Amino acid sequence: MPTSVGWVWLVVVLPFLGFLANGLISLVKPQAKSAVSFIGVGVLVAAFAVAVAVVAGLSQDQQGAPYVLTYWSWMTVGGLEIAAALQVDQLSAVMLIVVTGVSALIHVFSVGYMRDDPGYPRYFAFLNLFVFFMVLLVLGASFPVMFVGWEGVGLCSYLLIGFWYLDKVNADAGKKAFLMNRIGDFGFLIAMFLIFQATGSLAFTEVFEAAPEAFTINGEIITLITWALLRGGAGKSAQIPLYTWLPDAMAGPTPVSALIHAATMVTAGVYLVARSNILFAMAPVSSVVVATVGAVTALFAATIALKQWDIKKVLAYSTVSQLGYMFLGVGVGAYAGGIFHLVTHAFFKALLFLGSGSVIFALHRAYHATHSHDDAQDMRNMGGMRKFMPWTFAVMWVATFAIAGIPGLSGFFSKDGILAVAFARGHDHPVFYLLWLMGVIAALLTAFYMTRLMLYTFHGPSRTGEGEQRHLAEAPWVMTGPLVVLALGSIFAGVLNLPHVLPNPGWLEHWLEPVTELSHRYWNEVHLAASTEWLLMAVATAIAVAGMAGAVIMLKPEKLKAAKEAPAETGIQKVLLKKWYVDEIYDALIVRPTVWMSRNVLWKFFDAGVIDGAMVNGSAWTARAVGFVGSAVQTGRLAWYLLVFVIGTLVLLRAVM
Amino acid sequence: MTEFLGNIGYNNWVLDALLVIPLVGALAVLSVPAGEAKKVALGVTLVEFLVSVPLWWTFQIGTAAMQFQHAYPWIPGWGIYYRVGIDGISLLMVLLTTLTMPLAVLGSWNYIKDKLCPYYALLLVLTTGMLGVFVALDLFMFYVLWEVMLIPMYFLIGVWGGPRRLYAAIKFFIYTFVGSLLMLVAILAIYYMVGDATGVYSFAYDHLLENIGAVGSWGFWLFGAFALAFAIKVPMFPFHTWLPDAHVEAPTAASVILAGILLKMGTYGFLRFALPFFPSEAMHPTVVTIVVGLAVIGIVYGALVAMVQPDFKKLVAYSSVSHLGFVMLGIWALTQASVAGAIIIMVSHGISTGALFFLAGMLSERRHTREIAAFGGLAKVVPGLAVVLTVVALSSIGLPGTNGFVGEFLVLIGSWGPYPWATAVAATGVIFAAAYLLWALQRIIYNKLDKPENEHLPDLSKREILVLAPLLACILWIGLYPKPLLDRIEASTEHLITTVQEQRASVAPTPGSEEQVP
Amino acid sequence: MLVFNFWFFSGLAIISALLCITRRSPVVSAMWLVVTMFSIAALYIILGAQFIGAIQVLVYAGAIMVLFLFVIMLLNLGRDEPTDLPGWWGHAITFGIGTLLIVELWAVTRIVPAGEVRLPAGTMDRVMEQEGVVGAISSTLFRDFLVPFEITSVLLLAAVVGAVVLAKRRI
Amino acid sequence: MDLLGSALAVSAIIFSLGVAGVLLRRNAIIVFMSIELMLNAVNLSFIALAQQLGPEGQVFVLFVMAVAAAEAVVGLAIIIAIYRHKQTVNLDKINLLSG
Repeated sequence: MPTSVGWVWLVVVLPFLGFLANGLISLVKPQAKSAVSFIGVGVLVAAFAVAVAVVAGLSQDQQGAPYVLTYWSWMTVGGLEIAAALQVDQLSAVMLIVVTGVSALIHVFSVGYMRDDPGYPRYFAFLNLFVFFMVLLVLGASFPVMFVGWEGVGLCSYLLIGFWYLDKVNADAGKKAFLMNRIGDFGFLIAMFLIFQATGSLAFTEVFEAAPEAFTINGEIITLITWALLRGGAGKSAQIPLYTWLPDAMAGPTPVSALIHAATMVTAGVYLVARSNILFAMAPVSSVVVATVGAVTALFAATIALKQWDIKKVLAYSTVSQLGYMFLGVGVGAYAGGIFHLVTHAFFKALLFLGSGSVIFALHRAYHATHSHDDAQDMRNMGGMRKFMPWTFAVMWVATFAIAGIPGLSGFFSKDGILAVAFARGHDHPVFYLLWLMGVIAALLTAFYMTRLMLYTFHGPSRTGEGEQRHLAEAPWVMTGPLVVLALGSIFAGVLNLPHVLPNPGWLEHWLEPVTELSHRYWNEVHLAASTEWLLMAVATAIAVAGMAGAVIMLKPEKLKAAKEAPAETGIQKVLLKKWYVDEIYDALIVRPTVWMSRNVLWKFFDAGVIDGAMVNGSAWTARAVGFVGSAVQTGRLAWYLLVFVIGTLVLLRAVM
Repeated sequence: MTEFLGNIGYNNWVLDALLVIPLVGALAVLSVPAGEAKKVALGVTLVEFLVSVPLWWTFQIGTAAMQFQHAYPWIPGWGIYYRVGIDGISLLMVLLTTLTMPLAVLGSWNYIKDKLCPYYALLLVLTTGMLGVFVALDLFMFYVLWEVMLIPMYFLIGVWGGPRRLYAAIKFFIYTFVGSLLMLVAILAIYYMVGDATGVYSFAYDHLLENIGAVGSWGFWLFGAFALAFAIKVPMFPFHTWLPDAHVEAPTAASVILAGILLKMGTYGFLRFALPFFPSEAMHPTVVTIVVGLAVIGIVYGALVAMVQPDFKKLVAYSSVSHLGFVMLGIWALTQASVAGAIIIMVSHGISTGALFFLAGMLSERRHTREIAAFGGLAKVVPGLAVVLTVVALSSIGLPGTNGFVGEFLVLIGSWGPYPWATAVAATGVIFAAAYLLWALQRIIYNKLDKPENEHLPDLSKREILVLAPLLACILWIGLYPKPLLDRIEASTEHLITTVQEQRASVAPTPGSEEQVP
Repeated sequence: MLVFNFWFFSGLAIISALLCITRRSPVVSAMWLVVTMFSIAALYIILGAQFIGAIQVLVYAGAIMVLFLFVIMLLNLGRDEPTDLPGWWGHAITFGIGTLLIVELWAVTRIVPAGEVRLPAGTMDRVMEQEGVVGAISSTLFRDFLVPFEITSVLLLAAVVGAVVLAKRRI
Repeated sequence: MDLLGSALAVSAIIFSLGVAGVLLRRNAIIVFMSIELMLNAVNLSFIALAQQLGPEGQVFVLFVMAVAAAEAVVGLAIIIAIYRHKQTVNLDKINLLSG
């Protein structure tokens, strides 16, 4: 084993130490902001450096077998053996770099974004804790260890969404996120139980090795397992039907949305499917379900994104939609493709979120200076921001081109890779053509709503108030710096995995080979003629351009009114704005009935009424009633007592004789 | 260290000392002025704890035999002996008890303001009772101590409790008493039946266990009596209504002890007596259906009802119903993992729920109410308390890395084999647990700080930190490295499972005949 | 002669007991009770328990009855009061129960002690000849029943204290 | 000459008279006297049986007398105490026991 791989525990421990230190500071001496920045960012940079070293060590190694580093025995009972162990292999390496890298950049950005917040140390403590759990998630060598990270990131997401906890909406959003995740985690748990029962182990290496013998292809068990895993993944990665928490999660600070709800945590579901690729490959039905869920989510979320006014909500639905692409990718067997889109998405979506954060930051500062209470996130209050924020404006356009799929940028290659495989699978079963079509339509919508976002925010006349405009300014360098780095990533990350028709194709695919090859024999090889591939790329380009052009032609930022004066929406626009009323439907069908039933039926009627009232206190009342009747005999007259006593004695005498 | 312990004959007197020290302490507490009572009580419980700690190391891992065992005649004419000994399961329960007691004393420090001497004396008597239940190896002694522990608890609730304390105390007492009287009848029945069959009339655990075959067809009734007594104590689903009342009215320390230790006696009783004595009855398909069904109903039902409680203590009380459902499921699944998990939950529920009750007590000390709606936004005012409350709540939710997860995970993964459907339903408990605790958490420490009374509450005092710190340490320790605990109970659980399986095979009628019964 | 005496005193005891419970005035009742006590003492002597007979006279006829009379006088109950006797139905019930009781008790006396626990005839007379009337009792009392005897003394002490506490106006 | 059976019969009759007295009378003092009658009746049977069963019977009579004395003392004291409160010794008027 290369020495540097042995250092991997440092990547886990460093953020945790940061959490401890910052947590302590937040309780003891919350005003020590410089120390917090130093520790918070420092541990992340160090962790990133170690991660790079670890991956470098791994890349020199030609074996391809994963390294499992066991530290201690966690749960060992009977046949169950779960070790606290980390696993370093090609897949976790990619994730490790993305997680620590993007995290480090976002930590730097946060130093500027959060500098005036009274909860500064608490913020960095939570952020460090999040990185700790995220790293644990990607490095865990078994399902339970991964689950630790899995739940842990959910916890941090909960804490950070509700960061400004004094507002009930934020606290609600945090709770909603945690609960939705828990619903998914239920599936994860069930999957673990099934896997353990079938293979007798929960460690990745052992499970995947045993899988071909333990399961029959398309068998009942494997299908159940993969459905349960999908449920877990859908919860974490905000797929239908568990996606509604993610847009609400935008209640947290914007860098948090960038880090947790765009770049890293929400991709855990994709990672889970990619990690368990052999299981999904052995259950083709489940794979189709994964792909369908992904495609439907991609399309559905994109429609909602069309009509949102909150800049972060647009990005949130865009994230849901892009995650749908990743699910589509891993669902059609393009595991490397899914991971590739995960990587590029981490760059351009983090960039979009941070850029929007930068805009919000500027607007918020302006409103703060004039004591206005307007919504700093509503695009109707923006417009013309390019004048004030040239850097942000530039990098945001880069990211928009990337996500829309303009050729040459990273998003084009990753999205095209997924769609190409989906199209090629159509050869096996026509349903994949449908999925492909949905992906293409979603791509069209993506290009449209992203251009809409850019137009409304940066172009046209400024709809910010006169007084505020004087206070609008570009963000400080700690914030723009990370933006530029991410922009470079958004542009060039595409070279990681170029299409087969270009030179040096499929580097990432090749790198991930040791992990994905387990499932190769269960999938038909993807055959796509070069001409078809070119054609698909041309279609994708046309779609992207059409979407963007459509937006430019159809939307008139000049006619938009500020949020206060805007007319109410009607018809389909309102339905879209209200997100197809899914939240309301869930509330009416699930949340309210459950609470109502718990309160009125289970508690007040059944618990207090039937069990406690009728049965417990009922028996007590019966005893009292008997006593009451019996006490009539107790007249208090001695003569009566004596008479009864004597008669009793007579009867006893009779009895003994 | 071991040498020193050997020189002073630690293993020979430790259990006796654990039972005697609190009693002596109780007398001492009664004889000092009221102002000194808590200090003396704290000293006694600390000594008790320190005496018990070396058990952890002198306990021999890897054997299921009862250790530190010895007996003195009590009423030898009737075969009644003072007979004590512990195995891995008792060991954890004993240590949990001795750890909880000093904290309970510290937690009552300012909360109890009148009749101090009797209060602390009762706490100490309670300690002896509880430890006695866990170490007794004589069924008569077990029964006596089981009742002994009831009396101090009755007074603790009835004298120092809340407004409805008498109702709660009497309900608690009578409810528990009904069950334990049935158990007494069952114990006597076993005593006579085994005595008649073997000619040796003795209440000794081993003797009765070896010859339990003598009860023949009475097994079902006797098992039923034991099971009812323990099920009430646990409490299992339909027998749980004494618990919320008792918890709500009891003073903080009593709530902690009630949740932390007393409830465990029910499950301990199942592990120690009901299952090994009556394996074929306990594992009869009908019984299994009932017990597992009730356990699962308890999990979901407890969680749903907890969700809508306006009173924080009541919420925690119902959450206990839910958690103890996991324990019952684990015990009945009878696999290594599930039984070990059940025991871990017993310990970790004691720690987490104990801490939750401490926190509830601290909140109500500050605000003189337990209504969740009376709080809000406390994280801003009392950040330390908020952090601790969050961590403890998360451990109760079963977040991986905390003690709650280890137990629940082991129970669920162990129970999946025998009862997949029940386990699947039980696993939904993790969702509901998150729902009720997070909702409560939000309404207490998050949301708007809109009540002026809440704006100037003091944060945790040093004493309160001292109470909570050991519990937090245990939460993380058991969550991250439960191996030492698992090691100590492994042999015992394995022994239990094999005993039950073997007995079941030997006692049960010839295979096949059971299936013929419609 | 002995038999005659026995029946004479038995009759006297029964008749005086009957009068004791039927006289209206407590003083008269007490007087008849004294007669009963004396008759029973005589029966004791006839039955060969001379010592107990003497004690009966001393303790009952002497001490206890004096106490009764003393209390009656203290409470001034000697004067005529409306009768406390119930009507005819009360008499009827009492008569019925009393008769039933006599019948049942008589039936009980039919259960004679088993032969093996009985002493040979005349044993008691022989013992009394050898040890004297008191000696026969004392050897049993102070050897076999020493502890109960001592406890009785404590009981009496407790009774004295109790009586003082109860009867005093204020302590 | 065996007077045992006759003595027991007499004892039974006196005992029954005692019981009848207790039932018949409301005057506490007379009820008390009736109780003394019953005790004496029992003593008589003890003495009668002592002839055949040994001197323990006589010893028991001594104990009964001691207890009777104690009982009389305490009982009469109670009557005095009650009289002081209620100005009566009629049991029907003393109904502290009624719930």
